[in-house]
Amino acid sequence: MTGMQILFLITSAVVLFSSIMSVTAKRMIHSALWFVLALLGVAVVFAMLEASFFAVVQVLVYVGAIAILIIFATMLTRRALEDKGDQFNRATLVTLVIVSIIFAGLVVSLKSWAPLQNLTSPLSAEQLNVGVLGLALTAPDGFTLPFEVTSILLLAALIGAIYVAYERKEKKK
Amino acid sequence: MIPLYWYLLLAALIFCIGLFGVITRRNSVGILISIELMLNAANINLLAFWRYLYAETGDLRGQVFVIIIFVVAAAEAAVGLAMIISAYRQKQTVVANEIDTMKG
Amino acid sequence: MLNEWLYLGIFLTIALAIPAAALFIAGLLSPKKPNPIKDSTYECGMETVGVSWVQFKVQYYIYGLVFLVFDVETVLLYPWAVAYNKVALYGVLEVILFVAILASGLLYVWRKGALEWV
Amino acid sequence: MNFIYDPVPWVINWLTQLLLGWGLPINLVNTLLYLVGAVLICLGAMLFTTMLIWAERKIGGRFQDRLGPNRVGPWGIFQSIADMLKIFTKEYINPVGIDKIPFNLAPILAVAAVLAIWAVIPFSETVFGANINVALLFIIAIGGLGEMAIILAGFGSNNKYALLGAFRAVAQLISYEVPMVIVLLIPVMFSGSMGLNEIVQAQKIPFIIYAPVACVIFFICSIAENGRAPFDLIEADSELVAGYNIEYSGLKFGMFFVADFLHAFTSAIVFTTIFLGGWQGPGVEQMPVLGGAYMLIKTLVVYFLMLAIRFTLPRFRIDQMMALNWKILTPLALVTLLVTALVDKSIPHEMTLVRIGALVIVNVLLWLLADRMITAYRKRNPIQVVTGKARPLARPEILPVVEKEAAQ
Repeated sequence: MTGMQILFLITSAVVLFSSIMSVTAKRMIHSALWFVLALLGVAVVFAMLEASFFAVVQVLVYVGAIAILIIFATMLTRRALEDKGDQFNRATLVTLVIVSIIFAGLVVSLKSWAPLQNLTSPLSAEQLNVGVLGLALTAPDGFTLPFEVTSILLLAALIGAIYVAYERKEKKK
Repeated sequence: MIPLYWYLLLAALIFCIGLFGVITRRNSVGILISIELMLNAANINLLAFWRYLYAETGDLRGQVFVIIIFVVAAAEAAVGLAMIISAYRQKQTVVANEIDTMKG
Repeated sequence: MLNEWLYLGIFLTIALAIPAAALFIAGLLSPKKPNPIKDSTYECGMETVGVSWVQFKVQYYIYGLVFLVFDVETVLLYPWAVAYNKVALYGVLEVILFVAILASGLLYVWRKGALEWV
Repeated sequence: MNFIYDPVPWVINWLTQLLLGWGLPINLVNTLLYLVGAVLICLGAMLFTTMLIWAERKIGGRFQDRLGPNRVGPWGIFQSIADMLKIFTKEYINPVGIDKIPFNLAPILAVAAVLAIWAVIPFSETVFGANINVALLFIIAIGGLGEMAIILAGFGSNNKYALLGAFRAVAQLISYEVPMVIVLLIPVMFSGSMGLNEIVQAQKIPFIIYAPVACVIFFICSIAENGRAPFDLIEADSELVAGYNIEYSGLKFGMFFVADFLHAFTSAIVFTTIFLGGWQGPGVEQMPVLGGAYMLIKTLVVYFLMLAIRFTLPRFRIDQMMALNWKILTPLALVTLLVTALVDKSIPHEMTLVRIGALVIVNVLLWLLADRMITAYRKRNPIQVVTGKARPLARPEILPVVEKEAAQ
């Protein structure tokens, strides 16, 4: 047991606990806050993988933007969320069984995958250089198309979401 | 050091928790949160595989994929929440089962 | 590299621990004499009406939305900015296209009047 | 290594040797030293805040033609310490219906989110904390935790005004994050790294000369992120009861206060590091300790500028503030980024003077263009001045004769 491993186990425990709480919490705002904790834990996992850029982006995008958006939406749909009554539908038990089976299947398939046994320590990536990623994203023979497509995706999301969510004043009257 | 399958196990667990939430939650915001958890699990997997298999070769596909997942997650949250707000405005509910106007 | 993150982790823990410790000490030092009037919700002396969960307007969500999109977009530009000295003119033009696509989104939101605080 | 020229690494070296001499493993020694450093910086920053509060009140008093604190000690210098002693013994009031954990977590998180920035700041060439390669993004990301603290405070308080204040605050903070994140791309472009050490090292000529427009945008945004006047809608006393921290009392309220003042100073430090060259200055190579002094002087100048703005400008209305952000700063930041990238790429790096000249000219042109456009817009849509009848005077006879005639 090295220090890294202990740290990893603690982080995973936090992530798992908070994600369980976030899918079971009764009040939606609590659910969102547990979700934030889970996201921070995942950011620590990214930092352990020495993917520092992604650890920071995780905090910036997920905690700083997506979680806040979710909390805003929770507030906007507040009246329906008096949180009385059941938070789960009738399929809870069945789903639990199904999910357990899927998890068991995943574990079995992991066990039976031979190359995995050799992968016990990460490759030595000196210090993940963000610039290499940037160069690859904009080089003509790199990932130019995905890069531009993401911008179109974001544009579509922006326009679509505004179109759906924004109410004109005339409509109100 | 940490073996790769620890990361994979963690990702699998988070994915299953998220899946459970997606199927059982009645509140549609809750469903969205669960989906985001599943996307996070996928991200852990991608980065772990990149780190253990490709970090030395300069192969960046894993990272590019993670970036795209970030963008997809953001877009999904934006549009999904906008639709929930819109549905709430018309039906005064966010329970997924009750938003069924699309049903023929 | 991991050493730096170790320092950062220690620093974050300490940064959380010191205010927590200060609050704890102050909690020991301070008097505790609660009474119902003191503990009631403060609304300038008025009686509290209704639950504290008031309905918010959609404008907050709109700002959050535009922020989310631009935040993600800019974060994607950071790797490019780090590699800026090495990219060719092609890379710069590509980023201009990237930004222009998103700026058209901002223009749409603006024209739609969704940026006004009403 | 000489003690006079560079004291901090000297002490660290000495301590390391001492601890190693006791037979401790090197990893443990490093961890211990990290711990000591973190505690020293955090405590130092928080105690420094008491001095900042005094300085701010004193300077604010001078700006507004008052004396400011002047009773406790010479020039009232111990006023904050007296205040601190008082606030430590104040009662915590836990209002009914609060959500215990978020309510108590919020003040801690608010301070921690500001303190965390100090972990990545290079104080001089040899004294720096975590030299991570994404420090710049880290600073912005940690600001997100501050927003989380505000949300926690707002919804934990079980008070509709707190919630409303929290949401207005978060709307402001996230909005001003957009132009800030965009203009921070420019220093990253010039230095080719997101690490603050590299950014400072690249600033033989400070980036404020390369990119003045970006610098101004960043300055405005960091004032807005602090929630200081003219962007102090977060605590607009006359509009919202007191913002998100209305239900807090005792040191829990004090923590928000500390976070606020510390945040102002911290953004002055960040501004200095990113745009004013941090510890760079004449003679730093020979004597690294000078770098710390330069850093402090620059930071204090920036901080004084922030105070001057705070104590002289009136508050924005929330719609004006949002319009300033989304309709002026964000488009301007995008255009500045693209133009800077294009101009800088088209001029070879060897021609330093030409490059700087071109960048400065482009920036000035951008500024003039933005100014022209705003003026033209204002001409087309003039500000509606709300006027009404003057209030009747209680004693009209005291009016000077001229005004009396005008009134009739």
